[in-house]
Amino acid sequence: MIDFFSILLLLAGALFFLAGTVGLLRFPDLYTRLHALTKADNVGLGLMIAGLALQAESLSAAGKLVLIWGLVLLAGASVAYLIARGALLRGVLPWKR
Amino acid sequence: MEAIDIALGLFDLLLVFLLLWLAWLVMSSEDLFKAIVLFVAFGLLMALVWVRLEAPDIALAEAAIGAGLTGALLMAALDRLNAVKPMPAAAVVTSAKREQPSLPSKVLPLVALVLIVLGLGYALLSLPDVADGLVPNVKEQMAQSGVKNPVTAVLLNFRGYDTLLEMVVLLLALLSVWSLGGVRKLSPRNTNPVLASLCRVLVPVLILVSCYLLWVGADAPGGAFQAGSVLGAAGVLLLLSGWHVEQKILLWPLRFILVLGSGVFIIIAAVLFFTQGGLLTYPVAQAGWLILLLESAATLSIGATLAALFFGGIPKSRVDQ
Amino acid sequence: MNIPMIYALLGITLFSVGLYGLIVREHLLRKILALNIMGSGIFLVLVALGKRSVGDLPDPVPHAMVITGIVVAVSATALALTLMLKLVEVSGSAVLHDAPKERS
Amino acid sequence: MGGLLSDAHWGVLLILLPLFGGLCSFLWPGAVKFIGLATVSAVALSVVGLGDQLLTTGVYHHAVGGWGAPLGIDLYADGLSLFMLMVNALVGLGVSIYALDYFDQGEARRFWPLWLLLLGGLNALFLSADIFNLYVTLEIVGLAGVGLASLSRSGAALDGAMRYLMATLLGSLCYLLGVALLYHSAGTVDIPLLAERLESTPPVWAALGLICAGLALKTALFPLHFWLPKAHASASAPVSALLSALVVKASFYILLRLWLEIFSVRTEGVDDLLGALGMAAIIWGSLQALQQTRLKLMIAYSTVSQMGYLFLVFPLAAAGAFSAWSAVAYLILSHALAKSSMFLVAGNLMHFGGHDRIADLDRAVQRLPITVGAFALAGVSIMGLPPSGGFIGKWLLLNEALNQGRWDLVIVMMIGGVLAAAYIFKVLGFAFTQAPVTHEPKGVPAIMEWSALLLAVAAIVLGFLASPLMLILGIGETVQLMGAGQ
Amino acid sequence: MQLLYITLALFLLVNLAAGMWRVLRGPGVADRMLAAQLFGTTAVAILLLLAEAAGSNALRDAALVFALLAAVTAVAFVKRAWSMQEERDVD
Repeated sequence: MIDFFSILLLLAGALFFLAGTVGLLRFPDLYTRLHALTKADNVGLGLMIAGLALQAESLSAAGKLVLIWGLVLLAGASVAYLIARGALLRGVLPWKR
Repeated sequence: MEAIDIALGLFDLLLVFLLLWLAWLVMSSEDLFKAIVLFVAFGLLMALVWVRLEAPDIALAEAAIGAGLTGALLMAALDRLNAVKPMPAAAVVTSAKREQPSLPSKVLPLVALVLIVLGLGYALLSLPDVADGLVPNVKEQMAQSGVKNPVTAVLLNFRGYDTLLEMVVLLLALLSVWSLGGVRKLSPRNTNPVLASLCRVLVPVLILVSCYLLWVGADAPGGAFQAGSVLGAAGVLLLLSGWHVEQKILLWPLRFILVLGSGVFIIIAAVLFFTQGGLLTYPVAQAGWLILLLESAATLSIGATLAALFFGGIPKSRVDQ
Repeated sequence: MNIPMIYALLGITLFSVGLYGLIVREHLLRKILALNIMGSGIFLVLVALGKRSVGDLPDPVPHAMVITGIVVAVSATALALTLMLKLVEVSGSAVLHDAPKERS
Repeated sequence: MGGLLSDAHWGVLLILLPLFGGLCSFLWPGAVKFIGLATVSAVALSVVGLGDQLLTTGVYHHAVGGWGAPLGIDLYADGLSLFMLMVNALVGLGVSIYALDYFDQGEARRFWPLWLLLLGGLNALFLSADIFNLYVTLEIVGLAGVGLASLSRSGAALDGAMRYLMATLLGSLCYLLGVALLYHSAGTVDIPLLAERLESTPPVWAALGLICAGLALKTALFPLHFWLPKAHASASAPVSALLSALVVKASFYILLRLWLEIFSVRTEGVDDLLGALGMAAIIWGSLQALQQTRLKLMIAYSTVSQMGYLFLVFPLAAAGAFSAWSAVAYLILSHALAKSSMFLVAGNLMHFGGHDRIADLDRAVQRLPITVGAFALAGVSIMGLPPSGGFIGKWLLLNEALNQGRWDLVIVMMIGGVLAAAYIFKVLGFAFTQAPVTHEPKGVPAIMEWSALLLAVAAIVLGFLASPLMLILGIGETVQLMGAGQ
Repeated sequence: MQLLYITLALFLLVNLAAGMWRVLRGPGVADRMLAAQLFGTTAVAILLLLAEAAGSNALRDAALVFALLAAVTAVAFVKRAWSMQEERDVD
């Protein structure tokens, strides 16, 4: 039962990673790519970590996994903000249809 | 079981291919920034290689340095390069030299490259398939080493003398950088609240992780070099967020921390030499805590040195500017 | 041909590619990157060949050598970068010119 | 008392003392000169102690950490190591005294820590019996060398230092790959064990090629010498002296050591290649030296040519001759003394006239008789005229070449001697004549003049000490040496 | 379970290889950096998967260090390397 949920979460995570990469490759400008990448990948990583945490042998191992996710989230969010702000300040224009 | 081997084999092959491709692109791409980003990616993938080669200790070091510090160093250097290089006169000199290279001068190095790869590859392939190296010797003496992680045992005990000298190398790099004098002014004081809060969270975590790696190094992958690199990263982050310290604090205490690693090593070596009759001969019962002491000092020094190397100039020169 | 040997071969190829870049490219920053790639290649050879032991433990001695090697490589890189910046500051060029300047 | 002296581990002191001194001089910049001079003197005394010990008890062996090879690292010293340590101590003492007055306060604070750590690295290098440990010491020597070469921060110095950094890092990497191949061929990095275990296989050949290439680059063997003239000529005078006298010798020593211990029986052809490059270096370096208009560049090219002589040992020592490599050890010592003296002289002349243009030396002999005298004496040794250390070394080498019927080597050595005489007399000639443009000379501190003279005189005195020095070189009989100590 | 971990790791590596295209293509400096950021997250996931497959706690530490250090590189980029002009090699 646990294995089943694990597999489901891991596969869902992989799907989000795929979506993030497709976004990175296909979206038209920096801001949309930023949007696709940071959100999709962080969710993907979160799902994967949830899947792996279910398998973890101890609570501390699971805790370490969650800590990693938290750090990636924090860094990802801050860096996305910094890049977007930097791009705006440097005059990179958002894409318009 | 078989499917796993195939999947792993594919993973390895893809990794090898990616690394080769990246290395080639780093060398051949026109844009320097692109080369640096590709080099950071190269370091990232190298860490995965170390995992595949069952070298978690190296993977940790590479994760901190190859994928982190080196990238930060290179980017800071590129930034300074753009800042100090507005001279048009120099551009004339370089563009004058930009004639199209002739065909042989393009092809010859490539031919040499292929020949070297073939020669060295042949040499590698004629090595015996099985070789134990020093594994039996290490296993035999592990009980006397005072630690349970064989890599730490080699680093701090069996070949601790090498590590002592490597600490000197590290210090020398910094002395040479300082001897060159300051490179540029510090980045302006940070006003960005997001960056500040990021630092507020990340720096303590980095320091904690560093302590953890130092502590765990005796029994599991980790140790002074990894811990020191992570500590150095904390310093780099502080410097990037425009951290300022009082002049007076920096001068003497910083120097003290910088020499702590090699200094403690030398002092312990000398003391052991006079009491035990041998250079770095630890008494078996005391080996454990002596190694921890050495590693703690080394961690501080490595961290401080890496951060100071990132900073570039002598801290004192800050006031002059 | 086993997996460690493939990584060892990758190591010598990286060494050679780095050597090629070091000789062919002129910009000092590129040369510094080239030296780093060469170093990574050597580290790979050291560690990959240490996996040929029959037991479960890979040879820890090359691991120790490589860990110190990585830290020393980054410090040498930092020194090289600083030297390059100072050179650019003084001479205005990040390329070493072969023509002797002191023919005045 | 004698027992106490010969029991003490001078070898260990030789490594720890300068390293510790280096750290101290970094921590207390106000006392650098005192710490520096005290450390260098202590090192010199320790070399004497080690010499006494080796003469009474034979080769020195120390298993660091008590592990012993192959797991641990061994320290090892025989006659050849002692000789190199003597070079360190003698040149180090001379240059250190000179440096007392040469550098201003700021430069001195940067010079001494780097130089003391360099000295520690060099001592560790000459005492090591472990090829990976040798790599680490090479890194110390290389990085300290770069720091020293860039000490003056002038554009030329930075340019030279950059060239040197690139060359030394590349050389180290080639050497390290060779070490990796040797380790995985024999499962050890201990030189005596390697000598026992290595067979003539493709990986050993590849390692030989890589190590030779890497060390030849560091030693500036023609045609890999491209970095040396700029790096050595543009550094401060004491630094040039250290780089030319000590640093290039360190990598050569490793090559010689590995050759004698590991590679000699397993190789044919490579020795002749190295010999041929050595001959080319002698001719090319001398011709370049002759063409230079600036004194320091001339001296630097002279180093390229003099290093060429050292490489003649490889074809000659293939026959297993003791006299060939002892001749080279002699050459190393005398060249180190003479060349460091020459660079110090160049420093004096630059201090005196503000330039080092050979054509404008302007009767330097009248104002700086001691300095010009030092140059002349050092020149005698470089040319290989009797009675000097250079003469003994070249004479031994020439004899060996004659014995083995290697007329090509004999002729090249003769030509090299004539060319050396030409470039040295050119300088002396200008030192005696009046330059078309006169200038305001500045006084040179006495210490700087006398220390240069001291080194030059030492190079001459070597010519009278052949028999005791040969006795020292015989300790451990390097040819079958390290294994014998086990 | 093992097989799934390895296969997913392989899948993520392919993903990462695809992201290389963005690094090469750019067009802006930030785009390249962004792609490198993706590499960091993906590498963390791959490491964790391999760690689980090998049952190695040390690899989780490595993933942790990765997660931390990727942020440092990115901050270095934002604060330092992101200048207007792009340096070009001379040869």
